[in-house]
Amino acid sequence: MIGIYLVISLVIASMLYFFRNKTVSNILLSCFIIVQWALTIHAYNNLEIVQWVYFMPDSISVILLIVLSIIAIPAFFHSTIYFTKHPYSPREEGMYYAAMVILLAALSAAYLSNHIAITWIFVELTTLSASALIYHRRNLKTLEGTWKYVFVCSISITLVFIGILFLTIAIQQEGFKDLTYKSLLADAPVLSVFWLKLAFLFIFTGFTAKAGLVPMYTAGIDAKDKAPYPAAALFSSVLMNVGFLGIFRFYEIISRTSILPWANKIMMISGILSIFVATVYMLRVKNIKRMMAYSSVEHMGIVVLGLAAGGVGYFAAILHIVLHSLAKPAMFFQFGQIYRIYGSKSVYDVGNYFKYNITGAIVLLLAFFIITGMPPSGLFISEFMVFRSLFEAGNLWLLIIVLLLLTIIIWAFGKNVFKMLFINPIGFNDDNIEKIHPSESISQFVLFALVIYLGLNPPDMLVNLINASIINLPH
Amino acid sequence: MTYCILIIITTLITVLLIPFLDSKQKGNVAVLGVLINSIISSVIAIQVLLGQTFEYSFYGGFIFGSIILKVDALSAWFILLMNFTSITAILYGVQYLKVYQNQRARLSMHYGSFLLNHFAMIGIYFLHNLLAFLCVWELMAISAFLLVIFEHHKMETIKAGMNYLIQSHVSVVFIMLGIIWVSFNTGSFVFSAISQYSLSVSNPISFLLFLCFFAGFAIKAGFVPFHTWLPHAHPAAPAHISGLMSGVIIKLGIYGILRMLLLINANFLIIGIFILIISVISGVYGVMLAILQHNLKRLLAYHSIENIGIIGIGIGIGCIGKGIGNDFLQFAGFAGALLHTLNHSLFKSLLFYAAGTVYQAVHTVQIEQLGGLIKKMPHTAILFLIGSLAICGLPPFNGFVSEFLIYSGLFGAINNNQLSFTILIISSIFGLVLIGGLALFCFTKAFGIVFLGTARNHHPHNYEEPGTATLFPKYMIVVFILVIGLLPQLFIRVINGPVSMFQDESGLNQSLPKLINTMQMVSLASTAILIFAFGVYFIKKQFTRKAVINFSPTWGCGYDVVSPKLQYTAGSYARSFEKLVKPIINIHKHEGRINTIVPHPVGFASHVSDKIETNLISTPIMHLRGFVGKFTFLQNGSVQFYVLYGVVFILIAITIPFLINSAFFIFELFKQL
Amino acid sequence: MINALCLLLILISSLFFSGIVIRTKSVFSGRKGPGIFLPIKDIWRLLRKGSVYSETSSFVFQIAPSIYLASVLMAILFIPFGNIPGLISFNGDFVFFAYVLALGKFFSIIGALDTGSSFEGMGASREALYSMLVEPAFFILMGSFALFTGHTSFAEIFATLHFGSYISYAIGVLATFVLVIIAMVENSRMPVDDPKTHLELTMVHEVMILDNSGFDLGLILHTTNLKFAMYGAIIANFFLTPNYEWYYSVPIFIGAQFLFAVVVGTIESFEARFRMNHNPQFIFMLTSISLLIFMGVLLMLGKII
Amino acid sequence: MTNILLIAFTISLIYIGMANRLYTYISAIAFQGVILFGVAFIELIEINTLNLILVLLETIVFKTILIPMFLNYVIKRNKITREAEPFLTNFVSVVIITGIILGSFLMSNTIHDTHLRKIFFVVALSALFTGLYIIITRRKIITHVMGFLVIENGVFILSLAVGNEMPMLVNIGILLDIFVSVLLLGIFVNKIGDVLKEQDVSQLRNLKD
Repeated sequence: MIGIYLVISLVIASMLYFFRNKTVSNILLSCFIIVQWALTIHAYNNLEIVQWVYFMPDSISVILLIVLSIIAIPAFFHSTIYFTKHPYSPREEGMYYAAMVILLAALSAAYLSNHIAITWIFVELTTLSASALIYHRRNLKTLEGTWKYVFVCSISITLVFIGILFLTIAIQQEGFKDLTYKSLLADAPVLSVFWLKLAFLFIFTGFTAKAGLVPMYTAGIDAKDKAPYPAAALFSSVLMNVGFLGIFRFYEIISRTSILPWANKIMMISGILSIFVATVYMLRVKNIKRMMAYSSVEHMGIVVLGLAAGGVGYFAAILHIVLHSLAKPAMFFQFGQIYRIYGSKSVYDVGNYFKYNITGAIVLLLAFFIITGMPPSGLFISEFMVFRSLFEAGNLWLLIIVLLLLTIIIWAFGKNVFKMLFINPIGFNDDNIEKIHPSESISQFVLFALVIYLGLNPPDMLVNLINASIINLPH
Repeated sequence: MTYCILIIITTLITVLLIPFLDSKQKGNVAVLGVLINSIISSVIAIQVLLGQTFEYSFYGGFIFGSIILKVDALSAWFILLMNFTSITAILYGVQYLKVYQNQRARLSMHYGSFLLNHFAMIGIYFLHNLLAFLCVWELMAISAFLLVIFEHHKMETIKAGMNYLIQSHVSVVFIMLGIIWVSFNTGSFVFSAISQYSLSVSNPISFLLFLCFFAGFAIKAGFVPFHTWLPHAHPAAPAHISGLMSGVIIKLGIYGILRMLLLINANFLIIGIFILIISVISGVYGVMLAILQHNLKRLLAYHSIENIGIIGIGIGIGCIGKGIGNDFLQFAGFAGALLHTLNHSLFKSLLFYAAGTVYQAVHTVQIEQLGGLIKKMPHTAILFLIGSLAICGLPPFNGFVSEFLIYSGLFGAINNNQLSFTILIISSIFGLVLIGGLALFCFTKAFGIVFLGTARNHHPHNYEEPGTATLFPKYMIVVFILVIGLLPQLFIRVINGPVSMFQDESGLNQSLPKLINTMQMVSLASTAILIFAFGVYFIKKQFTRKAVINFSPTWGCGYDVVSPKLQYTAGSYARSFEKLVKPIINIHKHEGRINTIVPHPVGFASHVSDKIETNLISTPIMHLRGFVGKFTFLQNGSVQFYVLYGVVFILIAITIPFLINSAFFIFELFKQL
Repeated sequence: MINALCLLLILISSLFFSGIVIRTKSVFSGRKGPGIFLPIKDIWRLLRKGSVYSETSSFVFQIAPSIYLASVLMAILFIPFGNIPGLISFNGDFVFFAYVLALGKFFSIIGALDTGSSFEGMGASREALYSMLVEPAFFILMGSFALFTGHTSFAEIFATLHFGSYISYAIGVLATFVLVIIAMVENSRMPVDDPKTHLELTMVHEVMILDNSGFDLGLILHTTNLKFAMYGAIIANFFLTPNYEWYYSVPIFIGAQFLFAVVVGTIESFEARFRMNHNPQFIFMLTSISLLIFMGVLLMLGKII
Repeated sequence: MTNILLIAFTISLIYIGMANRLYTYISAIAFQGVILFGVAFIELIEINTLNLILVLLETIVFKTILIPMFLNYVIKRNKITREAEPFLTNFVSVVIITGIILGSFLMSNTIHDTHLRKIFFVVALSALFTGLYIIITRRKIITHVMGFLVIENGVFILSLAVGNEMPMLVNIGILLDIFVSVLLLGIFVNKIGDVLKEQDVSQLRNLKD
């Protein structure tokens, strides 16, 4: 199935690039959605069955795949809106769609692959397609963003490769050859600690670029800022998830070995630093998109903390990833409407949104409460579990620091959001602003409803999947 | 159970319905929704107070575990007073918001969040599952925030709202810590888990746990030093919301504290002393600052802090009574606290509504600019007067009853065999008296300057008394105020239910009949006052029927050019007090001096700033921001640095262990030497 | 019905009180002085006069004096007579006593503010401040009696109050002193306020009633007398110990009242009025003294050795 | 033999460190390509021919000929000044690079591993960090690319170290190498060259907070 999927999506992508016609492209996109869902369902039904040697859907990948398939729909929907509102040459449009399809396909493949090297290849592929998306608006700024993204990602992907080499060295000592996660998990306990440490260090650092964590989070911010907002929505959700997945899979391996505490320390440091960086820039930035990007960094920090704290934190981390990658895109989609009204990304130029687009304003309000994790937002539940896991792990001080930083973030975030919502903007003439139809906000409402529902009362299917995906971690 | 579903359905329908109606209907629907929910919940509460039990439990899913819906006497009491104030608030609010007819979106948001708020508060009193409790708690906070920022075109309103939002989030954080603590040790979220846990650990630990929860709830209740959000939020909110917040929402904190007292069994003596001290401080500090405020609503906000202090004193001595096994003290304390909770919600909302009416009439609540309103708005003036008398705790109004309960508790307990408590009690008597005196000072100022004399600056347009619809809810409150003031014995009977929850079976209710007798005497005396007053006035009328009455300007000691400028201002009224308290309170003066031969117009202005806020909130935040600001070089836009971060991260991770090892090695070396 | 006796006596002695005070003062200043009944006659004349109301004032100004009087009358009902309780008596009635006086004060203050005159506002502010400062003294005093006797109502306290040891006498003296001064402050007499001064800026109580005239003024003046008599009664109660029959105690009561009046007169003739800004600390001094009393009680009960 | 080659490679790193002109960098990179060819030839002699050919193509054709030419072309086309313009003086660079080599050598000594030939590890690591160092300290974008190429060479050596059992990894390494180089240089030549005349990173510093 995965093979067919990859082929079809490749075909679709190329067709999207060559047939530059609205209806055709819409049909193609819907086809792709169908294929995507077909893949997802197929994967869900054939858990733990190796296909095509290098691919094997397991619980975590299925979870992320489902999230991706959910997000893909509104992403395409809003992309079409984007192209109706901002005219671009058909070539650019085709390029955009093709790149997006490739990105999604590469992500799905990266999720599903059961071989560390294959994962690596597809992650590399995501860099390529993502860079195409970032460079969609062809100007100096986007060029810079693209350049930085590509460069930093290449470095980090190289680091990952080096890490894999170290891992290989480690397993060669024991005379193994197989690099699939299954066998790695099996071999892990006997591997040489030294090489594993190096491997973990390099792989973790490498994947932080995708996952948006300290130290390599930097280029991701520019990417999310410069890409068109539907693409940015994907970047801040499913693309980050692939980084997380890379870390998670290797963490599973590490968790079988004696260096688990060390790895936990590394991850905790990275997590707390990410939250701190997010705080620093939440207080500073006035560019709405960048603000959202930094908030993603904060959430990934929370996730990693949960993972490092262990216990209930494992469950919380996965849940948080899921909820965050449902909630954040909604906010990005909302941003699209804001941009259409005010034609600016700066908080200074945006204001009294409540007056100009009431539905959107409600979405923004909800988005604020949900993304900052205030009850009854689902993110609150996962954060609560993360905090609890920190408490259980005995890192009370860390917990207190995190809570403090999160409070500051809420304050900074709120200040800007409410300014946008209620305070009149300076020098903004509100004649001939475009009326935005409420129907464009439906997808956001749906996503938020999903976040709340999944958080407060996760269905058994989700719970089982999550439990299954953390089965390899120590309990 | 069906009740709860009904409540949920009503809330959903109304909230979803409101945006699609026109402005008038919005209000009516909101009133309807609040009424329905209040009636349903009140029915439950009354049944419970009459001795039935209300407890349901259902499975709340993977996260929450079993959720218990339970109403006991305590929550029943709070539900009742909450419902009453909510009803008056919405009734008055609908009138208050008539001015904003044309802003439909605003109104929808406002009414919607009002209903949500009411719903959340009901939930808070119903739920006995910690996590669910936390959720509705935050829901309440958020909706209250949306209510506060009704006039959201003003920057300071948003600022005040944010301040409130953040502080209530901090309170959530504290409560959450407590919940994590408990659930980590017991693995369950039901309330009873707390008592299990606190039974299983030593006293100091459970005292710490209590402190954790107390901090959370104290922020909501506004105990000093957690009070700083009140003076900002109350003036910013529309009047009926200020009334609601000060009448009901801060009482949620009191409810939480009482609930924790029921659940946690630590050393009640320590807890009592702790609460007593903090409450006396809150009371005195609150009223001291209140006197120096020149903004009527801010003044009232500080008075809320003071009254929370009084309630706290009640709780404190109640706990002490529990601690030293003094039944009367315990009963009087808790009864006083609970009754004062009700009383405060009554007269404070009344005062805020009156202030709101003033605001809508003359578009300012700056005391220094007001005056002589009694001429054109006699009803409002009388209402405010009654509120002031009640809040000063003067007979025959309700404020006196609860304070009297607390006093009699204190005096009853003064004769115990531990010296330290005697000292403590006499000092809290001192504090309470001081609070009373200062309140009197403050409200003579507030009422006298705002409503009496003549206008201190020319009120632009001719305002007038609002219509019956606006006055009706206030008179509703007045009726209650008088009933409690004149017939306290009834309420003592009612309050026996919740209070007896705090008592252990042993010393149950010998003190009740005693107090009821006293209360009968009190009600007698209170009635007597009224009779005397009317009697004397009647005699006067009879006596001076034939006497000649004529009117002339106020006696100006020979200076007969009457001008409003000659009147005593609020500032000068408070001056004598201000001089006394200057050492403890920041008073900023801006004084213009005449330094030329031809004097130019000069002005004088003084305002008081909250010392605790400056030292506890503003300064630390400033430093924190300064510190955080030092790190803004990270995203400096140059790729080299971005790569560098990765390199540094790896290198540090590699080298640190080496360094540590070598350090250990050297350490060992020294050891061997 | 015997409970009404005290009320009756207070009412009677209130008629003479200020007369005696004035007479004492005139004697000390070597004048013959007016008759005892002069003040009462003045009040009676005032009661029958018409009155002039300020145009700025409202109904508050007209009802205030009545409520002021009513509050004092109400307070008097609580005063016991030796072992005979007052008309109304319950646990903690002195709290009610204090608060009902406060009610009267509240109205007199807002009555003053109602005229919108700067002088009366000034007086009101001072009055409010002083009564705020004086209340703690009274409460702590009663608190220490409650501690001493173990009862919390006027009647029971005075019924069981008996002096034994030396400390107790000291306490009694101190308590009397405190009560006397409280009475002076409450009625704004020397040394806190000088009713005979002619400069509005230095008045406290008189300046508040500048605009009252006719019946109201009469009420206010007589209320003052009543207050004096009331405090006199409280002081007298120190000396009415239960074991006397009423025909002994009535003369003692009268004597005490008389003595009190004379003392007031004496103080007023030999004491000069304080500067306004000295008043607060002077009044607060009462609180400290009553704290001393409290300590003394603790000593007597052997709680501090 | 391998060892000599690898030592030569290390020397080339130091040479880059002290180099001034961009052409020197390019020649050094080409030289490294040649060395890699040698090493690969010796190491991978026993693996199947297809892989071998691929590897040799990669080293000789791509690393040694194409990329240097490409770089030359870019420099000429965009009229980039010939100076490398480091932030730090060459002396410091040399010292630091030596330090890097020393450090990785010391680190390799802590490994108690009979299986791995440490020399590979040392050279690879030092190449990696030298490359990173060059990226960090040089001002021009093209020098970033060069630094990246040096890193790639290091990775290639490392993959050789493990490669003789696992040719797949080597191939992937090569894949990465070609792929990224093409991507970077592609962007470079097509776009940045058009938009920016002078390849100064400071002109690509608009995106910041």
